[in-house]
Amino acid sequence: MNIDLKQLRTLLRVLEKRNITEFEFEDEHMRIRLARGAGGARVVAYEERPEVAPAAPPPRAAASEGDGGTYVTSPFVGTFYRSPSPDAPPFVEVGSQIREGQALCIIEAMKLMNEIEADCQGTIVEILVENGKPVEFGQKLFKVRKA
Amino acid sequence: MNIDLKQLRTLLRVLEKRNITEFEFEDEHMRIRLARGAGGARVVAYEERPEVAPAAPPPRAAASEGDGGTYVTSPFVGTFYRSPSPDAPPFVEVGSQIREGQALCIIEAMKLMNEIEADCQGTIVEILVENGKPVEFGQKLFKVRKA
Amino acid sequence: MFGKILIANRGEIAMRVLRACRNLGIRAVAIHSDVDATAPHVRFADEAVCVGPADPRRSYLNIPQIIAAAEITGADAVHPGYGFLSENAEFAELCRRCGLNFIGPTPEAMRLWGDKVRAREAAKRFGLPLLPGTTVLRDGDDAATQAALVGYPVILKAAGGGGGRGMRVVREESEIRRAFEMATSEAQAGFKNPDVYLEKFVEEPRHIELQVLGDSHGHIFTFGERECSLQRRHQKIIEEAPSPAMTPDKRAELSAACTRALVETGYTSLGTLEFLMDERGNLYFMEMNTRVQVEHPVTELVTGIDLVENQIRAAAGEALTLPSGRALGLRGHALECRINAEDPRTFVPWPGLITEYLPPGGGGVRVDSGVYGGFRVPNNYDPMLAKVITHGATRAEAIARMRTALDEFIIGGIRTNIPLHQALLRDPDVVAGKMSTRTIERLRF
Amino acid sequence: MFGKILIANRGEIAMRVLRACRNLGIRAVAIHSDVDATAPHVRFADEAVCVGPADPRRSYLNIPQIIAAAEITGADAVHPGYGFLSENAEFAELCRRCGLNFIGPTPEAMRLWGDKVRAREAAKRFGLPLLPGTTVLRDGDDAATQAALVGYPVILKAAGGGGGRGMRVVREESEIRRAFEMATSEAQAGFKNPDVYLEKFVEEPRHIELQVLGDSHGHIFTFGERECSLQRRHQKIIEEAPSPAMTPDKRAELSAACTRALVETGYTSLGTLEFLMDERGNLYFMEMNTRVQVEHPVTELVTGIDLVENQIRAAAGEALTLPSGRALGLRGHALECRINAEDPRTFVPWPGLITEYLPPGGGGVRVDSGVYGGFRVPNNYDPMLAKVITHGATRAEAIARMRTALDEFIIGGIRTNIPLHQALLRDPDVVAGKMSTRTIERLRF
Repeated sequence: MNIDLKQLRTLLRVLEKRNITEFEFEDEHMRIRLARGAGGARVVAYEERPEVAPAAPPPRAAASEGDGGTYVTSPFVGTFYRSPSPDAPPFVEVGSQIREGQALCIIEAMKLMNEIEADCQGTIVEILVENGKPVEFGQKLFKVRKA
Repeated sequence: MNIDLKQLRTLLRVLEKRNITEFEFEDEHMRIRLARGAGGARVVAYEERPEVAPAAPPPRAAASEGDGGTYVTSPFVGTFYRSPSPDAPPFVEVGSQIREGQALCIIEAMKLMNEIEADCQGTIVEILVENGKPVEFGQKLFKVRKA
Repeated sequence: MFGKILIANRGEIAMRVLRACRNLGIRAVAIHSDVDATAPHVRFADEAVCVGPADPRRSYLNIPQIIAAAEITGADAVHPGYGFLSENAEFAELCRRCGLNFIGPTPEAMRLWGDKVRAREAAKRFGLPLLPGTTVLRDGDDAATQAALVGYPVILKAAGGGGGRGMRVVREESEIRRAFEMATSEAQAGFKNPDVYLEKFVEEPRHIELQVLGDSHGHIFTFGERECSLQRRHQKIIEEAPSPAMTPDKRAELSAACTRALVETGYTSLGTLEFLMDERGNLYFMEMNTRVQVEHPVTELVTGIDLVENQIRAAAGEALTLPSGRALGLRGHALECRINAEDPRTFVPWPGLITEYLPPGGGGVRVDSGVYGGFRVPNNYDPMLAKVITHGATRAEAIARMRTALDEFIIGGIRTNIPLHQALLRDPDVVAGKMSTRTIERLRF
Repeated sequence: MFGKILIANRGEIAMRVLRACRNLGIRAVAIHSDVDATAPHVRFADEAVCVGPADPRRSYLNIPQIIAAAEITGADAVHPGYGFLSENAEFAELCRRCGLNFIGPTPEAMRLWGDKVRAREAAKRFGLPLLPGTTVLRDGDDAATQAALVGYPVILKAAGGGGGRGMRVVREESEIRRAFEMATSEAQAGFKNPDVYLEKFVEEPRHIELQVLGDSHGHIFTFGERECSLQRRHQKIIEEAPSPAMTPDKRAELSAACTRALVETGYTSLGTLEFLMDERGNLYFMEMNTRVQVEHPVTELVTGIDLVENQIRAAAGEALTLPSGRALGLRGHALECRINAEDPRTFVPWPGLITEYLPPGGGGVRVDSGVYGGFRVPNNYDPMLAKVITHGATRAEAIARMRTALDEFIIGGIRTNIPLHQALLRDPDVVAGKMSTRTIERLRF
């Protein structure tokens, strides 16, 4: 149930370049409709097809910009863990160099351990949630300086 | 039930000159308490003595300033008449020169005809209420250019 | 029925009367002072007339202006609400002389019940229970003699007044003469009437009152009691119906006694007989209010009867047919909290701009409000902003709903007494229904 | 009883459930999408968890996120409200597997009553009256044969759906095959289920529904009917209780029949059986909703029973003791107007910033609202902002109070359907209680 933001961004860039003002796409997984006006692109309708057992790829944390830094935010509601198991060392520390696709933390939800991967390259500036604490959707987890 | 504004103004001027900051006065008709601060005089309490049959002097309309003119406003709720009786000519017309104490109109309330007097000298610029129409407290009746 | 009613009041009670007019299909005229030009009752009325400046003596109490406002708008009746001119027999009389229907009892009934000594005498004549007490006292010596007969503690009261002014508790004979002199001068200063009488003083009384309604066809209806023991400085804060201290038998007995008294005196409008209940549950008549009461909604909720609409019907000469006394079938329990613009601990009034306003909602919650977000509460009038009234199948349910409602109520920009209400509804004595008029002074929160 | 309930919804119904939790002393967790961070249910809940972005498929319908929110907050039960996941048997099942109490019926009951064809079969088995009709149609020829037996006009309906999608009225045989094809593909597109059946079509039906409640101890309670005939595009706009078209005998008969059916199938929660009433007053079972209904407050007002609190009690395993059927003693009449953010004539949704908001108050007026002044109504969800519910001793009184309340309701900055409600309450047919589901389409104002 996660929209692929990277793919969407690429799509928007293409539409912009070609000066396309409306776009519709539908396949067995999703339906998307976009309209672009003076104010830039706007998603008009976005409807995912219900799937019985979604074979989701490992989630990428969405990076959001704000107050001078880039943040890795939680794509899930759940419990935040900094290491893969209680005795293991944390995935990352402040100062760690990270590359795209690298595991940063685990969010446990419904007894499932979801590894959260970085979607950019850079350095961890701050870790914003304590180990073992609950997090909600969109909550800032890490502050990152992009490389 | 009308405070004598002229008397009050005189009182305020006297207090100002003498730099009096508080003033109380009481007689069988009224009780008044004034306090003056940086922002000028302020009436703190004003209490009229109930009277069975108030022998009120003819009411003076209060003049209020606003949007570049001076207005004569109604001290009463009632019906506005421009002339003393249906066949008589109006008290004033646009352009009439008025002097202090001159009758400007009648406000009828509770079957009583109350003559409204001017409280300044000047010229009638505009008549703002139609003959025979109801008026409320504070409603603008005449626009006046002060002499 | 009337075609147009002038509402000679402001705030929530003006809104209350306005709603009754709407529901009955009657046009409504609001009056207002100049600082109230944007008040809710002005916004919602069919017509509005400014009758004077902020000072209530020159606007809401300004009889000639108000009658003139009725004349210019063609109103055929005046509803006085509570406070202001509602118990002014001269105003009622003047309305009558000007051909306006005053929505209230006759001036004669207002005079009878408005004078505490005459009211006590009438009550005695018609068999209502009275606290041991006296008529007007001649002097300090008379006071001492009478107090000895009644037994200390006693309370001295002004014959012409109310609201706590001129009242003095005396616990022993050595204090009585000096207390009499002070009560007399307070009565003179406060009510222009030096008459003082005395009564047996009850240390921890409950305040119980009976809602009645008469019409001009000789009918008297009683709608059960309210308990208003939770008071601060003699002003009611929380009221409820029925009283946890009453029983059906006691209610029936009280209703029958009051009905007799009012049938005899020919009462023709809405009224409330106030009683004091001592620690043993005995009831004593205190006074009668000849107008709609702030706390009337709790009775409306448990009886399902619209008191203000019926008050208007009675004033218009209709013969009412309503359940009364034992036939009422009281349903559930209702509670009212008066929300005042004041500091919840010191009770200092707190007028000002309401920056945000969101009244509570949901089931069993009624809000009667006289303000809105963006309204500036003037400092010239009563600090009551709104009333929250909750109804439940039981007292516990009404309390639970009131707690929920108070937690929801958002009033930004000024202080209110909501924290006092929240503390009262957590107090074990209040929750258990064991209140007296002295509960609030002992509350710490 | 539960210690903490997660409310898997938004808007006024989230507020409704929240109030029930407060009154029962249960802590409440709100969930919300990121655009709803300042919504009222978030402000008033004890805790709130953001579960996804504005798109409801990724937030309010996002099952894993919602269950995770219950886990991290330690909630022991989930209330689904209406809409969203409230009739999703898989969600109910998953809650059960995760050790969460789903406040609703069993997944089995949800599946039985959620499938219109199975529900019709069950209703038939237990003796509920049904419109002449069929099970799933094989093809166009089958449709033609069956329609001839039932008699034209007929209506084709999707077995898996509701809300008007996949419905088609057919008035003569020449249209039936083409209509069947279209209904089938609409059903496939709308509900992923091409099954279609047909029924006798009633030209001017009334919509009548019965409120029921079961507990896990085998009790079934019925709380009388509601009439919801005033609909626009198959969506209810004004509802009332009781129905002007019902009689005590008819109500008792319907209640007894429904009680039998639900005792037999072992129903254990709140539910509503919807019926169509033809021009001669015959009732026909249409479907059952296995959740709380938008219009439940009208039943609460005439019965004095809090349906949501009792739904929660039943889910917690309590054995309920409530009046039911003939023992109810319905009191007065109640009306509900759904206030939507939409153009009152075109029904185009009108989300946006609410610049001023002042709900109506006073006696007999209940407001269940999901917005406030300064809140931006998102364009992602249902346009319903609030419900105004009025109660009166008679239908006329409830209507008068509703008119007064609607005139008072201030919602600035967006368009609402208040003018439509005002027009409906002036319509002579509506005032006389003569409505059908087609009244609104003929209204001009």
